[in-house]
Amino acid sequence: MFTKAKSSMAAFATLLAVSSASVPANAEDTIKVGILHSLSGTMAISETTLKDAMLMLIDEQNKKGGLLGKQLEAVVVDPASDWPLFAEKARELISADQVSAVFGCWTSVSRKSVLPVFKELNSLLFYPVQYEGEESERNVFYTGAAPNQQAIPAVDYLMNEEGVERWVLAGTDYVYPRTTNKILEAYLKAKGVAEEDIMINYTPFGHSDWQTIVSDIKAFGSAGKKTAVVSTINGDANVPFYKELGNQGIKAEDIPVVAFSVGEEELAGLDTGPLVGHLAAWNYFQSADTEANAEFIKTWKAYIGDEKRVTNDPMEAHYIGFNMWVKAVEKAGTTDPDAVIDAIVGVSVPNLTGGYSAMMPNHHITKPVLIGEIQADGQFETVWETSGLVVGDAWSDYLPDSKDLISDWRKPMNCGNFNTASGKCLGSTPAN
Amino acid sequence: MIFGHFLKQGLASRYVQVAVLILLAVAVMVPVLNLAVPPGNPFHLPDHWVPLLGKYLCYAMLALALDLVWGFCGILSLGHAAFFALGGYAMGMYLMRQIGSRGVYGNPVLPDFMVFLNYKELPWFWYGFDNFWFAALMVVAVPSLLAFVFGWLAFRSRVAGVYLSIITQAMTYALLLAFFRNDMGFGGNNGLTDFKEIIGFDVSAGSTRLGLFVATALFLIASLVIISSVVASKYGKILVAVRDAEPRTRFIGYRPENVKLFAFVLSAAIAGIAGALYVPQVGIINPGEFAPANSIEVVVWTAVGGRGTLVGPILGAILVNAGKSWFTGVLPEFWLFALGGLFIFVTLFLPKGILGLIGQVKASARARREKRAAEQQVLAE
Amino acid sequence: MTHEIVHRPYPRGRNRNSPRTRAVAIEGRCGEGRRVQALMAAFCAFLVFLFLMFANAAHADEASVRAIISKFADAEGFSQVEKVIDELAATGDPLAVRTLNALNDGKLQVKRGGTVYIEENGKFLDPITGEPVDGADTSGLDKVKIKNSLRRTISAALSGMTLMAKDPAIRSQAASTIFDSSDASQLEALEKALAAETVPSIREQMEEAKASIQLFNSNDPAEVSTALGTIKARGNRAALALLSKYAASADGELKEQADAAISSVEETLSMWEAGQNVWYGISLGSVLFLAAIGLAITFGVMGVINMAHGEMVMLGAYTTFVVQELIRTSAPGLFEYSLLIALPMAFLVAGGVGLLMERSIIRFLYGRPLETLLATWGVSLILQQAVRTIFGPTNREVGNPDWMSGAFTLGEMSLTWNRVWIVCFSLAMFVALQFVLKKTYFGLQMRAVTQNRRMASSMAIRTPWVDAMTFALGSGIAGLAGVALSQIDNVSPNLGQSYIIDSFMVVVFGGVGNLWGTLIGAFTLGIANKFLEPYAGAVLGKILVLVFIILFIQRRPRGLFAQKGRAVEA
Amino acid sequence: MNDVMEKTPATAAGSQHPAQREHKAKFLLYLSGVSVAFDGFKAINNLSLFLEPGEMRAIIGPNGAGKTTMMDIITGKTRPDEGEVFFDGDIDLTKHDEADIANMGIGRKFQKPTVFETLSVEDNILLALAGQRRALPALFYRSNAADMAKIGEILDTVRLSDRRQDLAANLSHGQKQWLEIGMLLAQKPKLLLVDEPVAGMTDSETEETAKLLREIAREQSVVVVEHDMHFVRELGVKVTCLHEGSVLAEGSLDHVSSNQKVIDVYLGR
Repeated sequence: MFTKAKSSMAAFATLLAVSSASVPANAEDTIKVGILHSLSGTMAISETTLKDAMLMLIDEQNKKGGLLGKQLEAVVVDPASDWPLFAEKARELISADQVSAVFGCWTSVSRKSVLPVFKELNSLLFYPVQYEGEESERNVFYTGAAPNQQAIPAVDYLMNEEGVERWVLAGTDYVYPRTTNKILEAYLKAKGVAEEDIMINYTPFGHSDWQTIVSDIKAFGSAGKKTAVVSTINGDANVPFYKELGNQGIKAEDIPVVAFSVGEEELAGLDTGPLVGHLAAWNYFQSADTEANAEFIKTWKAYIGDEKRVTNDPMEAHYIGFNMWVKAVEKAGTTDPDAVIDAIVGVSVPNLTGGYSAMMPNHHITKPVLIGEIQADGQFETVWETSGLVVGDAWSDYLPDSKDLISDWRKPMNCGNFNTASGKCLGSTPAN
Repeated sequence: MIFGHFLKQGLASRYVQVAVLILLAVAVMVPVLNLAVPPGNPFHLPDHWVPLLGKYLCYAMLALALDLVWGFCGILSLGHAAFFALGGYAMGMYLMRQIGSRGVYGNPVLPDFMVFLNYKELPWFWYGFDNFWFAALMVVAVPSLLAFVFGWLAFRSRVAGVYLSIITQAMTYALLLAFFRNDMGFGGNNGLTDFKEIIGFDVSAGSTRLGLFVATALFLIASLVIISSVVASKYGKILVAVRDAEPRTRFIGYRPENVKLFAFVLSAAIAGIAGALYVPQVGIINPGEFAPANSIEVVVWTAVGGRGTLVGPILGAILVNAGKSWFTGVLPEFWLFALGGLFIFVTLFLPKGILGLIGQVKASARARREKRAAEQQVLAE
Repeated sequence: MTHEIVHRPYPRGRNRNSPRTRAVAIEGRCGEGRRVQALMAAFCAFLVFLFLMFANAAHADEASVRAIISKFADAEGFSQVEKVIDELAATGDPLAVRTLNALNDGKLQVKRGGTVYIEENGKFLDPITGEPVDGADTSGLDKVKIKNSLRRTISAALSGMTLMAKDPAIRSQAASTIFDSSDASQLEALEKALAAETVPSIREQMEEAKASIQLFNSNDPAEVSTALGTIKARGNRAALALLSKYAASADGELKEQADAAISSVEETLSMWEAGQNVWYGISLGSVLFLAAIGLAITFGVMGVINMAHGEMVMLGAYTTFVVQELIRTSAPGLFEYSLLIALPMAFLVAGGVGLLMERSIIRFLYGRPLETLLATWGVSLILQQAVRTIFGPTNREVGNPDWMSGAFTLGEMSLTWNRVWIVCFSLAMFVALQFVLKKTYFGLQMRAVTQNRRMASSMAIRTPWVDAMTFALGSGIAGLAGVALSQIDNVSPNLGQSYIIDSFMVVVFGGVGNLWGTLIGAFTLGIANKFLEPYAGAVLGKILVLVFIILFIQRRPRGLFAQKGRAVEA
Repeated sequence: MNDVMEKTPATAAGSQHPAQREHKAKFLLYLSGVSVAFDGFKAINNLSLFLEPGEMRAIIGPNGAGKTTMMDIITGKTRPDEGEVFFDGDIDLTKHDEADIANMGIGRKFQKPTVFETLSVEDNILLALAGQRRALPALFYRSNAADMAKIGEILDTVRLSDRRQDLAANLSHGQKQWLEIGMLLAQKPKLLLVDEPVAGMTDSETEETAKLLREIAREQSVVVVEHDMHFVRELGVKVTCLHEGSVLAEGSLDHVSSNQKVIDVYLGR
């Protein structure tokens, strides 16, 4: 019995030895960048593209001579759309692979899952997707849109340009739509929209039978007031939703739908003919007419080897985030997370829509907001944009519990949720 | 005395003895290799391995629990991850309450997600979860209760075989949908996360991790011994009897529904404990744990290791998950091919799993030995 | 008269100093004449009619329309484009129709300095005649951008111009646009068209459109009251919208009348709504049935728990995608038939994969149903990942042919064509399958094998062959379902996963081994789901249905259509 | 008041009638006017059967005569649509389920031998031994000499002593039949229902089995369903012939086999 136990222990030890030996000996020669996007499971549909975009950006940077005189090395892992696995893989990237920064996550839950890991191991996460806000962490940089960089301008546009008076807030039942709709509801009411002129509807993930809801929307829209749908419907559910809209003959002229989660990538699975004129609010469209964008699209198509592949907003967010990180590392002269966190605030890099985006002290960035209409070719045409850049707001001004909160990760405040009313930094004590 | 005999039965099996010894050794060696061996030494166990190994052991416990009902009672539950997740949620709720005013909104009572979803007060079902022992009770009670109600209904109406499998799947699917709803008050899709401390210890501290790991190993050992004892007792024989010929047991006067129900509830309770140990180690519990695919994966671990062998499922769970960790890091695109291939391979070529294979090899060796001995005897005569 | 127009409750955000105001004023005068004296109206209409005939014949006004159109070339921004549209609308000249349509479709190309072309299939056409322009200067052309509010302006402008179009469908469309918009500026054109209209149904529509304009622009209570009556008689959603809009700003007796009209229309609509719900339920049921029917064969008849069933559906959908891609690249003319071509292909592909599965895996596992569950789950993972590797993880576009697009109305119910066809398709499949099982030799063999394998094989039926073919049939049918589902859902590697649980629920609920059970089960669940949805919401509705199935199985462990007796208990 | 008095004897199944109750008490098993239908097919049609304590009865009849269904009714597996089923005088079997009925002392052997294949012969008998039937106490059961001795006795009776530690799956077909009978004996039933005990047995096994059943019948009542007329003759007991769910003839084997109707529907073919 004892010999058996001993031999298995030896086997275990060998296993450990093998695993630790697999860390390459030349680890010092490259700077490692972690890519944490699902390549399988339900989210692969959106995230695989971002993995490819990151590989392209790293490739391009290496062609330009790398960073701090070293080559960049991408470490790709697959968290398989499994949220605990996101945390496990993040830990592996930081502890075992010793990456200097991680670019990744799509869903809010994946971000929430890895958050404690980044805090504990003090590393950097660049999160490229529009999200619900209500968060500001020292170790995370939010390069996607906060609600005030997407939802509120879109509603303003509909209200002012289209004269919308009646609102359907339709979303998938998860935290991003819930929070966004709550903010919008508060905002609309502040603008004098009556309770009965707002309809809120939630559907499960991957909802595919939209007949009832679309006809409810139709009925809601026949009250004699101009009606619009604000859609926070997520990923997969959009295709059947839009197909049903098209078939039931809801035209953009009558009841426009403005979506916050539908980009070029999602439209690629759809015949957009019947959808022309429906709207999306983003900070980037592939149709943006700038040199930087043309260059980016060209590089992307060449990299992926497919002329039909499209670009989208989260890709631009990675583009901005990655360049910010590069610039901050150059500024700090090291990849040490603390130094980069100090250096990155205020860093400004060109975005793809012809301006510059800057990292703000609350770890959100400045972005222009564009409203685009769906075209028959699956692209968006910008019909409106903010005159200047909008600063990402971590804590919404329209929610009672967060309107007093601000975030500033510079010294001396160094706090992600500072309550201006009580003058205290709430929650966990800030890291030093 | 009576328990002593009960447990002695369980430890009679050679496999169980070996497994208990190995698990004890692991429970000792992991902290030693992690703390006492300096980093850089090839025998050092890196910090990030500790929660990973802990997770494997939790899965092993879940597979063990499934083996009790599937291996010994023929109930193929495709909803066992539901019990695991419910145990996890009970623990998660305790951990959420422990955050207290350290949440981002600084609300001393309400967890963050409730604050931004406009809850004014704590829902009633969150009461009591600030107390560890209450939560610990719920970890066992909630999955057991669900298993009891579900099993009582299903076994009494003699729903069996494939039908039972499919309605267990419906059960976990319904729970999945229900927990996804934000109106349920369990945090919706985001689930429960950002835990701070457990019974006063910082969850992200290395020592807490080691403590949780050792606790998991000990709970796994305890579950193994208990289940092994249950299976070796006369009750275990009735269980097998029900599996082999349910009408026969009924006509000699047993009530198969009660026999099954006890095993099902015990199994659910162990699954719940496994879930509760899992949550502080991985740092999140969300409705994804209820996904029917998760439950099916548990079945695969059990099948790979060897159904009805108790030790096999533990081995299977650890091997498959270690494989998953390795594949998703090294060859991410091929993970599903490998997993799918494994399913097919095991069902076609290893119907009794790895442990069954070992058993077969041994049996044939013994047969050969006996044959040779017999021949020699003949010769000697 | 003009006074009223300024006080329209909803000026629709248009600049009142725009040329539109002038047009409105002119119409107003004409309208006033109509009310003062009916004869005058006829005369007025007649005059304009003559004028238009003349204009059409002689192209006398072409130059002025062309001059306005050329202004598009230098219009900066949406507001200036809108002004040009308004100017065109003011002419009321049908010559502008082609240009406005092109503008609406994003086909109007311009260059600074007054160059305007319509671009169609790479050719550049004259904006008025539609003749190709020889030697068109195509360098530096820009598309005229439009947006939703402009599209509305365009359709309003077009409605006035097309009220007298040759095609009755276009006239009807124009009338209903005016009905929805209550655009007073169209009154004059409407009156003229009304006088000339010969088709009774369109006449009626035009009367309703006129009522809609009167409702918001008339000062005469009697006229408004008549208008209310006309609109109430129309009784649909659009009418309800007008009535609610009117009621919101009305008072006194007219408001009462409007409110009464609203509740009467609502009552009618709510009756239709119940019918609509049944239809939604039937259509959801047909989707469930399609997803489940293949499983009813592989699981229900053969007892194989085929977890890869969903992937067979997915393969069918991807086959449709491939067929459409081939058609797009090599024979675009066949697109309308793409689904018909895809059907046999999908059957063969999914059936082939099913055959392969049966021969290589499942045949070794007969009698071990729970093991087949594991092995087929493995197959499903491999197929999913294979599709992801080959076609990429993103959604693929499967287009709807024209006959699968749009909707028609039945009373106040709106039935979308794709759903109608899917319901028909699922019923046809049921009938065909019943025929195969009950009336063909293969079906006889199949039933013989499933009922008594030993007996069947001793009667010289090649049972392995029958097994393989039955499984292939079930898989092939799943593939057919994939073709249909590609029309309403995502075509992605996850497609199959989203249907597998529902399929099992349907088969188990309906009763294993019984196609009728599957049919009734699917439609029952579909309708139950749709009736629960408005009250409980989509999520809770689905949960309730699942709980119902779990409890139902307790009551009837063998489903809705269980065979009774001792044979099944053995 | 009057009403009730008048109606009672007519409607209620005679349990109130003192004479009938006494009549019932005489029998160990009392089936009267029993009918059951599956999907409209009458499997049992107005069947009456009375079995005295200590009696052994053979039931014969063609396929589909309702033999197995009758056993299902007695053991609580199938509920009759109408009729009375009483055991031991006053126990209404239609109100109890299989486990209850088994514990009252009715044992049943299936047509196809059903034993617990993956348990040893000894464990098979152990589980059947009369006594505690609840699940939880079984967790803490300890094997004891008394039980072991009983098992030994029974295994001797069914001639399986030398296979005591073998898995039941490894027994021959005939041995499985015997093991199943052994399990019935271990239950100590008052009544044994035995369905085709010699199907598929060799001649010598058949003879042994007949001997075994006769031994058993000394202490217990037995109902044997069998096709093998040779075997029935060997048993030498009262015979009931069923046809289409009701009793066609009853009496000694010679009496029954000379009945013209029996010859027509059963023996003649």
